[in-house]
Amino acid sequence: MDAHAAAHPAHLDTTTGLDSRKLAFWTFIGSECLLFGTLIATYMAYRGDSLTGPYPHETVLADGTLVEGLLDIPLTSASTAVLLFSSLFMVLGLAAVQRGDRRGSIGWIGMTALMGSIFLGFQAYEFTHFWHEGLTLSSNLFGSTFYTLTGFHGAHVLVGVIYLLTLMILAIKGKLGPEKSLNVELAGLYWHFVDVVWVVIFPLVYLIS
Amino acid sequence: MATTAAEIPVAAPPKEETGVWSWITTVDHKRIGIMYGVVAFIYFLVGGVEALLVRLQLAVPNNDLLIGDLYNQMFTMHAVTMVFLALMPLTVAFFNFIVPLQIGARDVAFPRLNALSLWLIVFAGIFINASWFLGLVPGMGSQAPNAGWFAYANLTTLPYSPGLNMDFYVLGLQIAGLSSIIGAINFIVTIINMRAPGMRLMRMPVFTWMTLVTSVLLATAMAVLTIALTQLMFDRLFGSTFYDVSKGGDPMLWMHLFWLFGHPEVYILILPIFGMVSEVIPTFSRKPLFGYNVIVFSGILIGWLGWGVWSHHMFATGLGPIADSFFAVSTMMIAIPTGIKIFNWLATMWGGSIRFTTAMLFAISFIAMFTIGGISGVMHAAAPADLQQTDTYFVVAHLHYVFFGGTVLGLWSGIYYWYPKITGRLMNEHLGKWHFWLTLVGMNLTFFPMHFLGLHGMPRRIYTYAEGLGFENMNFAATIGAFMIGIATLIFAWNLFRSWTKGKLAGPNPWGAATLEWAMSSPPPVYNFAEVPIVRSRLPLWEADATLAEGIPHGKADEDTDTVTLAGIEIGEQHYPDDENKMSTHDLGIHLPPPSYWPIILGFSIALFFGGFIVHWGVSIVAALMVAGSMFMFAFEPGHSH
Amino acid sequence: MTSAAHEIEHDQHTHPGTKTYWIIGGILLVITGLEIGAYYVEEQLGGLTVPVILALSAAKFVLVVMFYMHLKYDSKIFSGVFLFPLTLAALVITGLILLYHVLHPLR
Amino acid sequence: EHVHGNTKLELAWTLIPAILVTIIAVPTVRTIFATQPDTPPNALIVEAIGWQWWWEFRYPVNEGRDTVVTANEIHVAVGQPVEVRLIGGDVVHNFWIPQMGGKRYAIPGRVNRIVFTPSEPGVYLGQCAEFCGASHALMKMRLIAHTPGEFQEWIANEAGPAIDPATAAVPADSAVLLGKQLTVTTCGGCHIISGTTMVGRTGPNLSHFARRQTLAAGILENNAENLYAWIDDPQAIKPDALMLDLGLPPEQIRYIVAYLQTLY
Ligand code: HEA
Ligand code: HEA
Ligand code: HEC
Ligand code: CUA
Ligand SMILES: [Cu+2]
Repeated sequence: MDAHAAAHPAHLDTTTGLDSRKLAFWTFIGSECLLFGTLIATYMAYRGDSLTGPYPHETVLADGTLVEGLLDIPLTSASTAVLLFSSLFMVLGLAAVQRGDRRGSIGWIGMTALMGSIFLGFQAYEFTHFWHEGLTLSSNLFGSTFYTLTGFHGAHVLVGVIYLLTLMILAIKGKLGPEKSLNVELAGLYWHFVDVVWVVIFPLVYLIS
Repeated sequence: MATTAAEIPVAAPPKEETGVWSWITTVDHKRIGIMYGVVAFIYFLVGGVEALLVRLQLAVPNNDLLIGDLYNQMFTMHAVTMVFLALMPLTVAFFNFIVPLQIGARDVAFPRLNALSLWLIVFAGIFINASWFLGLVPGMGSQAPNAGWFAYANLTTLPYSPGLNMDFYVLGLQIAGLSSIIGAINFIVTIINMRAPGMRLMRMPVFTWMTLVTSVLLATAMAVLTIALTQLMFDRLFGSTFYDVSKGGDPMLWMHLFWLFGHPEVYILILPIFGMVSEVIPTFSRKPLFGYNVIVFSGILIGWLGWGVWSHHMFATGLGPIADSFFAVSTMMIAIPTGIKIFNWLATMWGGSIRFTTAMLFAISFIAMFTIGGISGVMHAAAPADLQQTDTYFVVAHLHYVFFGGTVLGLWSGIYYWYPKITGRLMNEHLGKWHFWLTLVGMNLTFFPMHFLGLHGMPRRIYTYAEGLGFENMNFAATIGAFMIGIATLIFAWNLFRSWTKGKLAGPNPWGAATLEWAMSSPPPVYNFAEVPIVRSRLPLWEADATLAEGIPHGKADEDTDTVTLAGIEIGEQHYPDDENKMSTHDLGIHLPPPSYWPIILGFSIALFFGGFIVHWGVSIVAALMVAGSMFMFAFEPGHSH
Repeated sequence: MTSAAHEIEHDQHTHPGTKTYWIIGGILLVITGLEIGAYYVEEQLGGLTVPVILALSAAKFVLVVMFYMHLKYDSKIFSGVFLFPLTLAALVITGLILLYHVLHPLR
Repeated sequence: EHVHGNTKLELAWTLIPAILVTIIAVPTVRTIFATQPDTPPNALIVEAIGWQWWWEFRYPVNEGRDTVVTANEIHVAVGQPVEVRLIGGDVVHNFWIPQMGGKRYAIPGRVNRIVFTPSEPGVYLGQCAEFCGASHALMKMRLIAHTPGEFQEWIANEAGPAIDPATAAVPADSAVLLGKQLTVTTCGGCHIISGTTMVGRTGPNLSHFARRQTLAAGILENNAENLYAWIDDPQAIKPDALMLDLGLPPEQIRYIVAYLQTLY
């Protein structure tokens, strides 16, 4: 053992002392940056280029009439706050797991998943509402870029919720002790990243008109 | 994960399994590397046969071998096969086999994900090529992708490409892209995290360095392609309007996104080669690489600059003078770091005692041919001149000088160089020389005249040309040249095949090379290093002994006994002078991850998911469930770290 | 698994505690409120609206990444593998905005 | 001995390419700006629309009229600058007449421009250079540079209505009259011949078709034999061509050919 410690000053098993899975997650998140970056770039390039409505924001048509925008800022503000809270609960969940606090782990991770689900609920509501207002994937550029961008994000949230529920089940079974806290940390990284993507989408799509 | 488990007392290293099933379930980076190589080489032959058919059609004017759409399928599949199914996987084969050995690791960081990458690319290849075989279905023609390798929208949207052709392209590349991203993440982590003690970043072999840079490009650029493909796929399948002009969609967005991926992609195909020749040239010049630091940094710089030049493929699209100027100048700037590399390789050879092995010949010819391709690239970068050159055979000449004269020649060099490490046997040098000279002459005969064809006004991607325009002779010469490459490739294939069992035994370090992979037996044992080496210099096999011998020592192969010595010491049993700092074998049980069949099942499910969009959406739903299920099994499989 | 144990030890003396998390959460909420506020007083802010909203969301981004994702306390290598692609993504977005909305000679 | 590098050398071969690149870059940027000028004041403006797999040309856009519509042959006068406005009718095409300078894409939803000034009268070959589908190889065109006088004559004739065999100075034979009838009824959905009831814009305008040197986007000489073959089976000549194979009986095709050949 002593020889090991000498040869690997930081950790036993990797050159840098960093956990390989954590490094992989960060690298993956880096790759996701370009995935969402390209979606956002497309949204921004096509911004305001829809030939027909429905439009995201209040728009004055060529003939001078004013049409309402589709986006519902108060509603989305609420769902944005929900997602922010989920990030807070996520770190609290991680702290609970690290403490070995089983009830805390179950509770906070569960709450995070719940917040994610509520966000998805908001999004499902928003999508159906827009759909009824006549915005489909094929109605105009706004429809295509909006549904693709927020849909990709929503799909990530969905995966995250499933991921968190899996961890919650492990916690309930008592299989998520402090020695497994890395698993929660990784889920957290993913979750926060998805949150942070929303932090970018929200102003670009909803607030800036 | 792989190099620990000191608690488990394992006496004997695990025996190597044999049989087909052991290959299908293997997670050993060396076997995965070999499979990558074999599959990719087969696809090289397929892409080559497609090229030969293209050349046959163009051999004489007004030919009628492949007319219209069939020709278009042929050249598109030639390019798609060569780029995505042959050359990229071939470089990945080397990442797999060589990089863990070079950094003294027992395997890659995530062996099962590595296997997943392999199976994904295998299925992607099968999927894309299945489009040919729809021609066998009565009443249906072959449905291979037919809009060129960059598949410009809106030609590729449903109204203008109603067949399945572009669905195969879009979905197939999605699978291939996934394979690349997963593989890239794996290699980034491996290189950062799995290096042997003492293998500092600036001691890493250049090939490992370039693998790292390439992987970063892959992990980022492929994500851009993924989204572009998704948009096109949504347009085709779900009626979105990204490229629907009647709804305001802009075909130029596709061009931007494709080339945002496409230009980093061409560097993805050349940077690993820069790494390979940086190993080959010093070895056969018996001199350390000249300007190691500069070579590494210029490689990083090329990767970075490569992101800021994409619109040089779009000079004729009317971006306006400001954008044109920006992209022209940024493109030209890449000539500087690339030139630096070229000069450093030349300086490495300067004054060295050069051995003209086949590997070295290919490496030297790589420098020459790539420089020609690079110079024609700079000619393209001069935007006003490019307005004449673009979309003509001049571009075809440029791209083959860099792809064939660059990537392929470099890969062949790498194969001759590392083949003995991989198989334990040397390739036949006599056949190798034939292969080399035929390839070199053949490629110049094929591709050099294309410069002039382009300047004389022959557009690319035309299935026929009229008589009397002055294109006849050069096209005929190109076709002859292509068949010379064909013959050379057959010789090569035979050499590869025969040397596997009949080649001369190589021993650990037949070339007297300096890097770690040569410190072990050939082929290496499953567990690679019996004990994790401690690295003290950039050229461990040369400089460990530098104190013992004058100047730079180099390995000598003893023809009779098949042993190799370096400055009087057998390299296989190479020991470092200060043994006490080293972990001893007794402490170290070797724990290798068990084989797993989840990679191939997961890979198949993913491919099936995408394939379902062509067959029936129900298939995709079932496949999605399979993906989810096998991901859980994958994640919770015993014997692997979670 | 020793490494996991080590990880915890490591975590405890470098990562912020739950109190910090709550405080950051509060700040995030306030900034979000400001963002939305900026949207409603767009008329008054005029040309400043966009920069203000972007600056506020950038602040949120940084807070989440630094504290909730621990980048501030973690190895520089993680920052590297994240920030490089992030920069690229930002450049890609900026590039396309420039090409489409500033240089756009034809549209 | 141990040579790992040499700072002076490294510096030298960084600087040399850097200088070379500068030497190339400066004139490149200059030329980029010089070759994308504003519309010259006296320019002839021609609209070029790329279709799978032929070119439509419309003149003169700058006089507020859109009277002359022709295909596959762009007529210009020497000495007068020409600005071609490029539009993609269906997919992306690329306008290229090598001797008139570089290429420009014709992109759907956008208008591109290219400016050149022909100096010598003559016929210049050109083609579509961007891959645009099955018959991209057969999407050619030619530029015909006239002396100014000749050009005026040409455009005046183009602007007039198509010759009507019924009222022509030289009385036409019955084949031509029959041919006109057939053409108007069977081809009118896709082609236009001015002065008739034909309305189609899917195919090239045929009002003065007989004056064209070539047929089907520059791939065949415009003569009776080729015209017959084209109408008989367009796809045999041009794979996947978008003109319908109407399956007309041979004598009808011959009548049509006879009529089309009168359209000066
Ligand atoms: C391995 C792949 C690879 C590589 C490495 C390169 C390298 C370069 N390429 Fe190439 N390129 C392709 C693959 C590649 N390319 C492909 C496939 C296409 C066509 C795609 C398609 O349309 O299908 C293409 C097309 C292409 C175009 C678009 C042409 C067109 O369609 O109109 C341009 C334009 O600028 C270009 C430029 C360059 C430049 C400047 C480099 C530089 O990186 C080259 C730098 C190297 C050197 C310059 C040589 C060594 C340097 C010296 C010895 C120093 C001294 C020299 C000088 C100062 C000049 N390339
Ligand atoms: C990526 C690498 C790559 C490689 C290695 C090659 C290799 C070759 N290419 Fe390719 N090519 C491209 C990438 C590549 N190409 C790309 C990207 C395009 C652009 C496509 C587009 O426009 O979209 C292109 C386009 C292209 C064209 C232009 C088509 C057109 O515009 O209409 C031509 C024409 O001659 C051509 C020819 C060749 C030839 C002769 C080879 C030769 O070097 C091939 C040599 C190999 C062989 C000859 C195989 C030998 C094997 C046998 C003979 C074995 C047979 C045996 C068995 C069945 C077991 N290529
Ligand atoms: C479905 C629509 C369609 C119909 C019906 C049709 N054409 Fe065409 N025609 C086209 C198109 C499209 C082209 C351009 C083809 C190309 O060059 O790729 C064309 C080209 C031509 C040309 C060549 C024009 C040139 O300048 O090169 C002639 C002549 C012609 N058609 C005559 C006819 C005649 C005569 C008929 C009726 C018997 C007819 N066409 C019916 C669509 C049609
Ligand atoms: Cu039109 Cu090619
Ligand atoms: Cu490029």
